[in-house]
Amino acid sequence: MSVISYQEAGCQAVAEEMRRDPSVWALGEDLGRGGVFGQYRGLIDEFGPERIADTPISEATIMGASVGAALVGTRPVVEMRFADFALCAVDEMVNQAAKARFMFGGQARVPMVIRQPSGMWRSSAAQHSQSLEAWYTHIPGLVVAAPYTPADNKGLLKSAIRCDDPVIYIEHKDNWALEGEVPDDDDFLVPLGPARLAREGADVTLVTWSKMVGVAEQAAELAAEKGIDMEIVDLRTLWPWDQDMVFASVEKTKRLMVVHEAVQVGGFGAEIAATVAEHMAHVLVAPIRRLGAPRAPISYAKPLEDLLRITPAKILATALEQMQR
Amino acid sequence: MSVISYQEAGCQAVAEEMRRDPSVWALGEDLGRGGVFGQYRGLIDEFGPERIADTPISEATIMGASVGAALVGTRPVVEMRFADFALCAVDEMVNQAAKARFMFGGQARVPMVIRQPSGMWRSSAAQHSQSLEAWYTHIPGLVVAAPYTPADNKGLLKSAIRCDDPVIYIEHKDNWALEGEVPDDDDFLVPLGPARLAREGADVTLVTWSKMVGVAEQAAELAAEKGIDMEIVDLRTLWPWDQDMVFASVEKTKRLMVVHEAVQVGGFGAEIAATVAEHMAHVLVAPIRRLGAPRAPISYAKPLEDLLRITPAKILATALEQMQR
Amino acid sequence: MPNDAAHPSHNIDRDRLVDLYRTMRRIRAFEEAAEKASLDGLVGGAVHLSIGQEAVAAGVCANLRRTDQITTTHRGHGHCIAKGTDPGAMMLELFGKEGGTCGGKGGSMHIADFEVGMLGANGVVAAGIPIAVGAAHGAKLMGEDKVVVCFFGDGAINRGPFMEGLNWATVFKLPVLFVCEQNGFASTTHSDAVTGGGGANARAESLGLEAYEVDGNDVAAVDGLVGDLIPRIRGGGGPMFLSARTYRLKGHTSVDPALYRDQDHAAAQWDVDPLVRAAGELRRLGLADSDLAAIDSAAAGEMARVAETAEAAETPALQHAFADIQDIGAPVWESSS
Amino acid sequence: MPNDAAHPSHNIDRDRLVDLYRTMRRIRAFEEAAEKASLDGLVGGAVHLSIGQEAVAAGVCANLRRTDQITTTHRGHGHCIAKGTDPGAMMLELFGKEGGTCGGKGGSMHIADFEVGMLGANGVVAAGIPIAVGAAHGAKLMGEDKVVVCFFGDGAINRGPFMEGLNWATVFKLPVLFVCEQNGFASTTHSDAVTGGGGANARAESLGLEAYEVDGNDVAAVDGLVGDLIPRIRGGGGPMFLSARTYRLKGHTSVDPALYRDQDHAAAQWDVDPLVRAAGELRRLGLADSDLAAIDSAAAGEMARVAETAEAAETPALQHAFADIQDIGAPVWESSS
Ligand SMILES: Cc1ncc(C[n+]2csc(CCOP(=O)(O)OP(=O)(O)O)c2C)c(N)n1
Ligand SMILES: Cc1ncc(C[n+]2csc(CCOP(=O)(O)OP(=O)(O)O)c2C)c(N)n1
Ligand SMILES: [Mg+2]
Ligand SMILES: [Mg+2]
Repeated sequence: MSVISYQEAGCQAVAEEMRRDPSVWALGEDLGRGGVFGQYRGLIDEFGPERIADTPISEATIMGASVGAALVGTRPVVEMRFADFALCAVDEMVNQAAKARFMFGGQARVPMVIRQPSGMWRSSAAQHSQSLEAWYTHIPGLVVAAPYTPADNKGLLKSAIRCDDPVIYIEHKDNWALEGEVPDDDDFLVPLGPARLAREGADVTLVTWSKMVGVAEQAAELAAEKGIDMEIVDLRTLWPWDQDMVFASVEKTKRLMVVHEAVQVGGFGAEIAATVAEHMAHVLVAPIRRLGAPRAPISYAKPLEDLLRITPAKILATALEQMQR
Repeated sequence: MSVISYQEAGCQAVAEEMRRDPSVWALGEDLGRGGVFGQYRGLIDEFGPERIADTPISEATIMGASVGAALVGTRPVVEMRFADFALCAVDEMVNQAAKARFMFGGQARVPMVIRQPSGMWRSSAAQHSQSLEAWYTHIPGLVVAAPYTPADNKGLLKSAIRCDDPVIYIEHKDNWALEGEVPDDDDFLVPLGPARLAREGADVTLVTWSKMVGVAEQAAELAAEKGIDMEIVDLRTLWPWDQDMVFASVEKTKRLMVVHEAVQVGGFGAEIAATVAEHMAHVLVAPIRRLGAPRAPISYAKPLEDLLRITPAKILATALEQMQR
Repeated sequence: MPNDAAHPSHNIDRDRLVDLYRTMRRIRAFEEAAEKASLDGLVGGAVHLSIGQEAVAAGVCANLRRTDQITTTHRGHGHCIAKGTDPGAMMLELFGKEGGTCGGKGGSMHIADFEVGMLGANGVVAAGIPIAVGAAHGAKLMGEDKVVVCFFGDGAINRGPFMEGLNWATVFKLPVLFVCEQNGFASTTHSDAVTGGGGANARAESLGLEAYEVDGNDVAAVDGLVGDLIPRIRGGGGPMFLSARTYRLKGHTSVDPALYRDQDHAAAQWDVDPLVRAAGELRRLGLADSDLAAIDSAAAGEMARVAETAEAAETPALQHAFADIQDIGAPVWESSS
Repeated sequence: MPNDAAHPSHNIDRDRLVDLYRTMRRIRAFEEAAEKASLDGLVGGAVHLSIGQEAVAAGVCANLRRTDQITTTHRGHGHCIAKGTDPGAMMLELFGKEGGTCGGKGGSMHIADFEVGMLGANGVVAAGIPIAVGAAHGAKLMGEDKVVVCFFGDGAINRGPFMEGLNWATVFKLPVLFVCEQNGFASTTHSDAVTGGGGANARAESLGLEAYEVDGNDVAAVDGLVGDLIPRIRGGGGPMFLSARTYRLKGHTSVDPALYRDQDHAAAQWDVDPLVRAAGELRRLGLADSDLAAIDSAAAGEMARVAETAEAAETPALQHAFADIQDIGAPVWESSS
């Protein structure tokens, strides 16, 4: 175990997998200088410019070439820099990467990881702050991961690199500096799929992922002071998501809140809420609640940007309301 | 009133609005020959090649140039040919069209209509069959419409062209030939927003849109034979959606089923189901049900393609199950 | 920049031309059978015929090894056959039947055959370009000795990935031959009307590629020129570009009568049909009419049989609709559903 | 193709050069104030400085009418000021304050000022290209007499929309001047290292545009050349292309020390700073040092004041976070939430 940052954890994951498997490589803009967030720092020294490839500003071809390179047996780690820029490469992600295995009748696989730094961070405004994970959960053929802890960022990224299908890998920009204990073991993997019980509690189930796990943890402290014992499920992987853990938790607490930074309308919280409503309506003692952002582009000015954030206070208010029932 | 097809209705809408407002124009590939589905048939004769503009195969720039042209005061009708190809222009739709008004502090407007023929149609396989309306409902700044009847296709398209914000306009490819009564009146408009009560019923509320309205109507016939009286809400506009009509219907029937052709996971049905679960759990006597496609790319072979379709039988089975409660 | 090297047909060895002719004839026969099946309603999805363009497919692929790879487009039957894909499996695919190249899940626009280096047709114009470039990039990283040929149409050169992909190939010095089939049309639109500047080759040259032009209806010329280029690319000469002037003798799809074309001009193009030209050349080289007829009828027979077989074949087992999506998180097939 | 027309500085009228110098100095002073505010933590979002590139903005925009329009990029302060945007409103925008060009909702990367024809900066590289082209397309459809200038960097020429947009401008014969600021870098990457072939101008020419090069640090040269081009574009001469060789004297953003550059080379570039050069030229033309100093201190004073004002200004009323999204279906602001 070492205490390292989320960013270093991601960097280690790539390094270890590149050492282990010569077919793994990374590509994107400015990777040679460590990537915009330092998440490739030093890798070029060990692996050279062929395997840590600086690309032109050509998102469509960064993505499309990775599909081709994956089809012939390499394992590209695709850096999109900001999730927003992946929108320049959607045909390649959705029509090509996600569908090639199926359309070609299983003849080929598309093992690629698409790293998409997401979320609000330092007044980045409408084109550099989006959280679009819900989109990818809707697309057959894609795995979607969104880790919160440094350990998960290492273990899930390693699993994503070993995965034979395309993985949308969402790192939250506000998490880069977050520190935590991370196993040093080269073989430390966190499997894609299972959620992590971030906090055990008896009264309300809060399902969330990515940066919002930390916000939920703060909210749980506040709630505890009010005598409310929140259980927090950190999904980690959004597709497939851990229905078993969520259902078991809701069975226990009889209350569900889903929290995410993304816009609430059409967010992935709707899928979880709908699924629980379909299957567990009989156990619920309070209505399900979703907390997501208003359907508004993200403002630059901090007080306006902050308005779109889910805060511990909002979560607490929702929990208090649910406990009225 | 005349009986015309869904396709002709769309064509009429464009023609009437172009006559009315010289700033309206249409652009896309092959529009001069009427568009791939005939939805611009004859328009070039009346309006000439400047206003019915044949473009290069440059989806990103068809979309991006339309944003520019809208910002300076024209009203482009953007033809994407297949909704799948709009994936080549997502930055332009989502980062530009949807956000410009807001990011620029309201200085400018982006009045454009983005026509996206969608859905399964004649063994078109994985890259020509997608229904991605849910994506656009998640994006602040976009209006989303998906008409079913020929009359709605005329009236909503006219409203979309007059709308000062970007409208994602989803026409179902399997609807082109559908005929129906359509008002001849040049000023016939169907407002964006309100749903249409396609069938009144007392027992189960079925919320749907686009081609699935017809399937739901067939299901309602079958259900009626079993003594079940289904109410069908044709949303027509997905964002904003008519929560009032849906809530009122659920209040009456106490049962909700949401049906769409798109993949169920992360589909717009989740939003409706979640919203109803949040606000109306107390009135429901049966669990909410969603019927959408399995999370699978769409197969070419017809029997496999058909497996992904929602059928009247599936709807009926769900209604029967809901009536057990 | 090199250009338009002269490769007169009469330099070609007769046996080689016979082989090329046979390939072209098999492509033609395949597509005639596919066209008929489509018009008869036996093929569900769209079918884009390359009738008239066979010399490009045959002439290019004759110079590739089995381990070399290609990507193609919606109009890719010819490239597949020329690269070695079994027409039987292709026809099953068009019919949406079990045993199709993609198990019936892809159809005409998604034929792929990785065994022979056919990395996939594509339903999205120009989408194959970055994929081809990436396949070459992957091969280079793995130290494999491979050339990738990327086929696309004259309409595709107006999509961004065309430029991005060519630039990428130059920057990373990848072993790719880009082949632009200039058939004059992009769907119902004249390609020229929506293409600014000097066209494909000018763009390619501006991006640092050697760019060549060839009469794409002269199979010997295509073969000869590509025969020069491929070894140079294989030897590390970097990506190269080839424009092949040809003509789409049929409509955009099998059901398109293509009335938007000058009908006289279109009719006249049948006179320079690459098969007619190659047959003429073979006769000049002394091949007997009976030998030509034998090739023709063998091809027709083969393709009639594959169409018959395809018609009679079973549709895929339903559970394949749920197979090969992804290892985790795929829907579970339930026979009851 | 025409190229590199000689426009020696000494042909320029002194008064005009004084105006250009003043514009450049105001841009410089604005950005120095912005840089300081950013380093002091007063500006929240990313700030991309065009220090060293002011001659392009000044020289191009001096030839535009108020009704002409421009689009720019993440590095667009200079273009905005040169086109007439009020630096006070711009600084308020950087500070995220009420009264900013976008009401504080956009920040540095999204400044727009439609009143003066500034159609928006952009946070997405190359995204302004199709928008500029569309603005010109719209003007043409409406019969308006307008030129659109589209500014972008040398990194942007590798994105697909660059090619698509230029092709579009040629095909529809639109009145656009594309201006590529060749500052040598795309973020931390040397642009040359990821750009194949002959670069921006070769690409533009292949797409049918007349393409010119200019010393982008020589404001008189830029002004002279653009002064020739704009009337030709306005007169229906079709789209044209201009590459301006310049240098980004600062890092990619205000917080980037740019250690990835050859530090000696970078330091030497300050000697050919366009302001230094224009000042030298003005002195040669007889302008007194005191006159130059007066311009400099007026600019510094102006920008110090706008920064002070911006610091003191109010943040936007919260309800603006919910305003100007869309007419129907926007979230409703509730002061309690
Ligand atoms: C991105 C995209 N836009 C539009 C289409 C529709 N489409 C299919 S083929 C075609 C014409 C392509 O022309 P070209 O590249 O010359 O190929 P050809 O059909 O002539 O072989 C078009 C527009 C598509 N498949 N993909
Ligand atoms: C599509 C996209 N990809 C990547 C980025 C990140 N990015 C911002 S500026 C920049 C470099 C742009 O270089 P250039 O076009 O030369 O402009 P300059 O910064 O030199 O003015 C990059 C890569 C982006 N904003 N948009
Ligand atoms: Mg063509
Ligand atoms: Mg640059």
